[in-house]
Amino acid sequence: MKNKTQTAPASLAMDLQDERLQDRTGLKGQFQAFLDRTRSGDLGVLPVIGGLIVIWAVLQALNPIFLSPANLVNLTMESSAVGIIALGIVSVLLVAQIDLSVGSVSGLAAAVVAVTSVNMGWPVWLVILTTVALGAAIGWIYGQIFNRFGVPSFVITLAGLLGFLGLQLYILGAKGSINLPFDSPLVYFAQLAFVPIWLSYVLVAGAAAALFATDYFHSRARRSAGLSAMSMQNIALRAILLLVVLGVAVSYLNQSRGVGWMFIFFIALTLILNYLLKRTKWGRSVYAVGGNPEAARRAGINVKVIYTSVFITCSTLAAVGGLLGAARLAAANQGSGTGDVNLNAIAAAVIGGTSLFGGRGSAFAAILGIIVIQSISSGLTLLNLDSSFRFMVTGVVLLLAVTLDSVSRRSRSSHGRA
Amino acid sequence: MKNKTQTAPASLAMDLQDERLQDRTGLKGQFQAFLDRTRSGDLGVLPVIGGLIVIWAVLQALNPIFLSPANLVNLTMESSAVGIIALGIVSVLLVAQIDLSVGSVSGLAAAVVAVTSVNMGWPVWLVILTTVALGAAIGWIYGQIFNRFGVPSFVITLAGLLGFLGLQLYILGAKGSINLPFDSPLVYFAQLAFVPIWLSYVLVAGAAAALFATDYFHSRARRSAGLSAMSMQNIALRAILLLVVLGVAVSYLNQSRGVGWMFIFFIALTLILNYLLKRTKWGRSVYAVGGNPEAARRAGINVKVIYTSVFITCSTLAAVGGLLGAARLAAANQGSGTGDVNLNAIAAAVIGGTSLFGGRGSAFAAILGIIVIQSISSGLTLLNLDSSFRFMVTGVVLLLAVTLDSVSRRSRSSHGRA
Amino acid sequence: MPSEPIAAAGSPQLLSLRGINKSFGAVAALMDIELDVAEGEVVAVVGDNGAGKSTLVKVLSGVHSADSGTIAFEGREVTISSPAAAQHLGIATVFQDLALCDNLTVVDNLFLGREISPLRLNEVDMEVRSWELLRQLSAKIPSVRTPIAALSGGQRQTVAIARSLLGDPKIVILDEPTAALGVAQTAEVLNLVERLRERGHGVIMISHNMADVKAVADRVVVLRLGRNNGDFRVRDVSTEDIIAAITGATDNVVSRRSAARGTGQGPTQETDAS
Amino acid sequence: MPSEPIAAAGSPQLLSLRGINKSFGAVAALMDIELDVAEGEVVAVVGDNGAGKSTLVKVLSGVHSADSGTIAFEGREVTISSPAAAQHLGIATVFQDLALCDNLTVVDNLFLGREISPLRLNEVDMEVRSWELLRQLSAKIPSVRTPIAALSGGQRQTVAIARSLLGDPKIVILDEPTAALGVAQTAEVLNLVERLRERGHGVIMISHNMADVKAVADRVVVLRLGRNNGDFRVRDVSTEDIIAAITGATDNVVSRRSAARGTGQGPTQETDAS
Amino acid sequence: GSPGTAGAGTGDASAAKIAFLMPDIASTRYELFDKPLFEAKIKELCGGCTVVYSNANASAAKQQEQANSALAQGVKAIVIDPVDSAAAATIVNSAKAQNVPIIAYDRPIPDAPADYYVSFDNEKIGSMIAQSLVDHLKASNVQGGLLQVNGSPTDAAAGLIKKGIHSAVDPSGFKLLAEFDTPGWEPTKAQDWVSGQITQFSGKIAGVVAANDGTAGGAIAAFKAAGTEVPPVTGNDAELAAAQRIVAGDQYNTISKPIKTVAEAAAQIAYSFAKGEKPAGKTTLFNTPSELFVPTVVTAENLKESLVDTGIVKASELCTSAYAAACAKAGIK
Ligand SMILES: Nc1ncnc2c1ncn2[C@@H]1O[C@H](COP(=O)(O)OP(=O)(O)OP(=O)(O)O)[C@@H](O)[C@H]1O
Ligand SMILES: Nc1ncnc2c1ncn2[C@@H]1O[C@H](COP(=O)(O)OP(=O)(O)OP(=O)(O)O)[C@@H](O)[C@H]1O
Ligand SMILES: [Mg+2]
Ligand SMILES: [Mg+2]
Repeated sequence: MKNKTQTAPASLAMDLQDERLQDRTGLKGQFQAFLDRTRSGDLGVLPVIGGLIVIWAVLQALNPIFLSPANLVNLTMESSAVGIIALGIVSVLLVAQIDLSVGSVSGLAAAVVAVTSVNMGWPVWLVILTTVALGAAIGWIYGQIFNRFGVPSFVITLAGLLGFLGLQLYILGAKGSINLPFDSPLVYFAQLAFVPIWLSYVLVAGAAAALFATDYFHSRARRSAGLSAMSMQNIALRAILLLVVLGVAVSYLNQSRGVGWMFIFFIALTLILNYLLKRTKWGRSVYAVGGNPEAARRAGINVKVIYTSVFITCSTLAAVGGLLGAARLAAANQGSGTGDVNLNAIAAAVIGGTSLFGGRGSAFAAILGIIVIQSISSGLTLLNLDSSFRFMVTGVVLLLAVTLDSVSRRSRSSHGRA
Repeated sequence: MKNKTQTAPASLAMDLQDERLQDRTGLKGQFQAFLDRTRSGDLGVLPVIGGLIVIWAVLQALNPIFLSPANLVNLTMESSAVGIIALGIVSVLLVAQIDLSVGSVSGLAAAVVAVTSVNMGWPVWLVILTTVALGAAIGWIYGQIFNRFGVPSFVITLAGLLGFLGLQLYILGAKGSINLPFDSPLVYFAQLAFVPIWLSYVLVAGAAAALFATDYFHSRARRSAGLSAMSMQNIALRAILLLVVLGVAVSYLNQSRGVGWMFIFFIALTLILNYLLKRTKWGRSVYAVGGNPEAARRAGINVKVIYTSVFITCSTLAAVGGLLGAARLAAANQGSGTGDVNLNAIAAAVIGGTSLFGGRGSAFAAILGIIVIQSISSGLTLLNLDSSFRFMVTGVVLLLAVTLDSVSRRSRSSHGRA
Repeated sequence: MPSEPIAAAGSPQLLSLRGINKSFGAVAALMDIELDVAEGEVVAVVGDNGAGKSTLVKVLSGVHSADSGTIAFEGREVTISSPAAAQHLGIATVFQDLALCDNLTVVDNLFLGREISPLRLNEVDMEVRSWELLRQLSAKIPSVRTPIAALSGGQRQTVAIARSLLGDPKIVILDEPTAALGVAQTAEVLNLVERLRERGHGVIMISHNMADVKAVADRVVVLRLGRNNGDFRVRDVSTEDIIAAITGATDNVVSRRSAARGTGQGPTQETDAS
Repeated sequence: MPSEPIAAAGSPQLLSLRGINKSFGAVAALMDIELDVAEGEVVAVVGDNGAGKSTLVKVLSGVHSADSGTIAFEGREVTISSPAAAQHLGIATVFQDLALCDNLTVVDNLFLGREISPLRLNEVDMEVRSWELLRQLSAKIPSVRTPIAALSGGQRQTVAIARSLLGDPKIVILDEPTAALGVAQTAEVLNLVERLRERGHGVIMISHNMADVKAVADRVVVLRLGRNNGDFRVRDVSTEDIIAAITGATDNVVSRRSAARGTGQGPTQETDAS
Repeated sequence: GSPGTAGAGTGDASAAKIAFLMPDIASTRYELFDKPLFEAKIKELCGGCTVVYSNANASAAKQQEQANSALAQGVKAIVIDPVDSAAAATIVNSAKAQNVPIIAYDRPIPDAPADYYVSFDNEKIGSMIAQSLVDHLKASNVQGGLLQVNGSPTDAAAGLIKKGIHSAVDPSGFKLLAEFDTPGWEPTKAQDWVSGQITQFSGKIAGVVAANDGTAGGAIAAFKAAGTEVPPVTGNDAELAAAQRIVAGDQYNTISKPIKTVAEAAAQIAYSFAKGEKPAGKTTLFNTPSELFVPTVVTAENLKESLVDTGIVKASELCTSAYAAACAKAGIK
């Protein structure tokens, strides 16, 4: 036993009494805790952010326009549609499934938006409703096939990829390409709607205040239940940090056109999905099903419902992404949703740290991943390279960006937490 | 204990003595064993073959040319290049990894073949050697990055997809497309080299004899070691069955151009990979790593070497596939390896029953899967459909084909064998 | 040794199985199994490895469905089609393979499927309840916010046992609950079983440890190679008889080992096989 | 109770650990551990759940690397960087979580990494050897061609134990080898351990079962909360003393339970906590 | 083995099958115009004939499969728009080996002369749209440079258009600020790229040469989204959506190919071949008897005459509610 007291002092919080726990309170303790997390690879999204900073620095060095406010505004707007699709991908990856059809579904949604709003003259709300309902219906069908017949989701959604691409072509039919008028509210939302400057700062302050309040009440509840809790100092620090970071970002973007409502919408969806995943029973069940479906079933979770709900989430978000994509392009055509939409959405989720094997990842993976991808693409766009070099450089930079994250995560698995 | 003897008769084979084992010998027992396997979903490739037969029947009903010898000859030749790539995919999927870059690597290989043989005039053997070495080198690089940094193979090979596509464009240069001369041995091999009729029957007979010999010696060894073994009757039956099936197929194909050497090459590669996977220590290790990498590591397997070897296998086969693709087209262009090569190769492996989660699948998955895919594609080509319908029908047929397999497999997982 | 179920004295039957069969391919895992559990009764199910004990548990808890046979719960015939259905009936199970989600934390696993306030998880209450439950079982878990993957075998088993006590089950099925537990934790679990009996719950406990079985069980049901092979009142039977029923012979490796050491060494003959 | 390793009488040291430390994040799993094993000696490592026994095993078998400390094997200082390295030294391990590949068959798992004729697997020989090994351990496995996923808990454990006997290890580490085993299989494993000792192998056996420990071990090393907490010669120590060292107090739930039942029920006081 | 099919010139031409192999669906024209027009003409010429249509979705290997499968079906003639002009030599060879006449459509097959070549010329198209833009810019006396949005880097036709565009842009005196090969012809890719160039060259962009109408739409959306004035943008294909943008003044030009004429000419020629005749070419290109047709550049000035009046675009479809005002102004109803 050496010189350590056998029983912990009774005053210690209920969850800190085990005597093998090394002291991690106070400033030094916090630093130690950070080192612990670094060594065990438990840094969350920090390494991805690190990778992003590296990319940004390199690209900025190559072309000083890259970090200009105007280009960053472009970046935010270009990330939103595919980013929303990537959110859906995160949720299917969490249950260790895949959806290869998000591109086609988004393309189909774009076609439906164009046909209903332009050719049939439906009001905007009905168009949006129809699109969302379509996405949900597709996800529901996937869920049924998956649950009833046990066909691998790879195959179901591969069939969906082909089938809905066909449907998209069919719906676009004789037209091939349909313009959305530039004065349509959808197009306005996706192209020209920016948050007024005063409101942008109000939003930033609101976000910081919300973080503070959440932390504060959570910590109070924990303390009164006899558990360890974040110190007041810490809580304030986090809120101030958020305030400063967001404030600087927003004021920088405001030098150009500012923060687009579409980007705000993307962030809002991310936060909602994050809440659903982390703070509700449904989210807990999603992680459980992803980690060990049999254990989840034995815990009484209706695994089939979870699968269906996740497929619905994914297809619905894909449809919303398609809608916004069409609005941003002010057109729907046969190419909508084809090409690398699928691969980019899946890659964004994976680059952000979502595991393809289920049970690990977060909604923030989508936002970080898509920003990595779009940064590379936008940065190289400014360099006027040959296609051949552009592809090669994209590959290399992507790999470098992710390596940092992987190396930190690897120490995690070598510490037994895969 | 009821009316069952407590100890099994000593004459029973060593592996049949457990008294819970129900009798599965004799004709009735064999039928019962088949039922057991059906109920527990352990039918191997039978359901996929069932799905294939259904597709063939439907497509033949729609267009009687589908099952004509000429069209089946086309089918075999068109399956070979992507089928070989799918073989590589099977091996990476077995260790629960993925290679998204097989398309690009095959395209790069095609470009290298064209440039070295046409522009630089290298002899064929050197061209082939270079291509194969290139594929192997790429796989080795993937393996190193994967093992050293733990970057997910999805990301590594996504970077590869982009990077090698760029390299392919670069190598093809401004021209964009290079024709291989029609008198080059490669083009001859891929387009016009068919097995002489007499030799094709010799090969069939040889295959049946080989099956008989393997079965016979295996069974003799088992019996002399005191284990249960296949009956002589059974062995003969299997060999005769193979003889008849192959014989009929070959004689049917011989009504048109016959069996292409390229297809024979594909089958040979499949058999070799099957041997490596099923009958060598390396293959055993591959399945182990796919099933439980940590257990494999603790068993003293050098897991890193296995990963590297599998990536090398996959890239090398992708390069070989690209070489044959170029030879078959008698050209390499910027589009070589792009489009749906990736997706088709992965889908073939999955449709053939390879699990995306590792540890389950066989080399035969590639051949069956690619034939399913090519049948659908070729059958629909004959139907004169609009692209939109073609896509939709392809999706639906694909789904139906796989559902049969999945339903049978599902009962397997509900019997506790995932 | 054909088995005749012994009716529990007085208390109403909670669960009775008749003629349960289950095969996996060519292996018949359960043949014609009968089992009764009364309220406030602790039934130990024992048997050799592969005798079918866990398969029986899985049939009872809705993980597998039986090929044939009937299950009556509280007098009514029921079909248990899924684990959720079993939980609904009031059957809580600790599986031999524990069935925990490695990627979730201890708290998450404890409350999985039974979260407090599903739309806005009450993490604080759940954490407090977790600590209480784990303390009660003498668990040595440094933090309930570590993922299960980082726990030792015994810590995991404690979590699985704690899980089954949430909710208010009528019958608790424990499949080798103490296999990985330390001496103190084992004692706590045995105490717990006794508390469950006192509160009138039925308990089915599977164990290879004859000492544990003799200490807490009221009845012992022996399975052998997938069939019933004896049903004894604990107080009427000796360890040797149970072992003989398990192995199917009175002259077995256990008795031989016992005899060999009896002449040689220690004082712990009766249970050293456990 | 600070620990002083007891030198094994006469036989040369096979393995000795000094000052082994290992932390997982904020949890210190092993602190300053010492351990010695001599040839032909059976050392039991006991301790509460989460005491660090399995972590120690993993350090010894190359699964984890220690943060600090030295390992000497046959007198030479060694670094065990991987499981392959450990096997190479002659250390065979049965892990608590068994570490088998669920998708492979029994034969495949038994010979994993040690296949007979690597370029043309000799399935017949491997199957015959498998049956021999499993018979020897009284395993009740209907077919060695079933995937491990289809086996019962005890059947799996038997396979894992059989695995460790292939090759010719100098030291065998068994992490709770009998936890899931039936009475007959447990007796066979204890016989096996005795045979290993007779052949001069070193054996480290982890167990929560004091009866087993007292039956086969020469020395008992107690871990408590990641530290050495006693090193006893088995014949000099009583079960109560070992339990007191494990739980850290002479008044513990085991002794209380023992006492309570001592006045009440059966004849099996000494080992009922096992 | 023996050839699976009988060659042309034998059998009955009144029930002949004729293969019509198109390259991709990225451009809408093939399924929208070429296929129906070709089919209609064949039906008109020969009621019992059938057209075997396939679209290779931009894959040369796929097109080879489709050609093989058409040959297996016993077609009497093949009309092919090659995905890859060079690689299509294989298809020509196998068709010839089976005595099936093959007609290159739209794009030539230089390495293995087909039996006939009917087309307008992609390179010419590139130079025409670019020249029209350059002339317009010179006339309106704007300063600045040009952006060039090419087609897919993996598409041979895009390469031809790109070459044509350069032939007009390079000597024009306008600086080429940047150019981009749009992967897969994707409009969003074009939009993202142009957005980036707008930040980089703000105020310096006098015009954009886009290789087709889809990428043109993307470029225009980028200017709109940036809130800046849309400079003149070219297009190609005369899609309905492009016509609408031209009417509305968002796009400068597109190019209308006389698809009807070409498709019908191809049908006529294919049917002649199927009957066993050997139609003579108007000229000879790439060693092939050929007939070339001239496309028309469409701008706001001649849109009514060249698209609406010819029936290529229906006024009712063009002038949807959003474009009614603009249509009225242009005198289209
Ligand atoms: N999912 C399955 N698929 C095939 N066979 C199975 C499956 N589950 C169990 N079995 C077989 O059924 C028999 C009984 O297994 P079970 O797990 O019920 O044994 P058990 O009595 O719990 O043994 P143990 O004491 O080792 O836990 C075994 O022979 C086993 O191989
Ligand atoms: N991979 C890991 N990551 C983090 N913590 C771990 C890890 N493995 C073990 N631990 C912690 O180390 C401590 C010791 O664990 P260990 O498995 O060695 O215990 P044990 O003595 O084997 O217990 P048991 O008797 O339950 O098997 C435990 O508190 C456990 O939570
Ligand atoms: Mg069991
Ligand atoms: Mg342990």
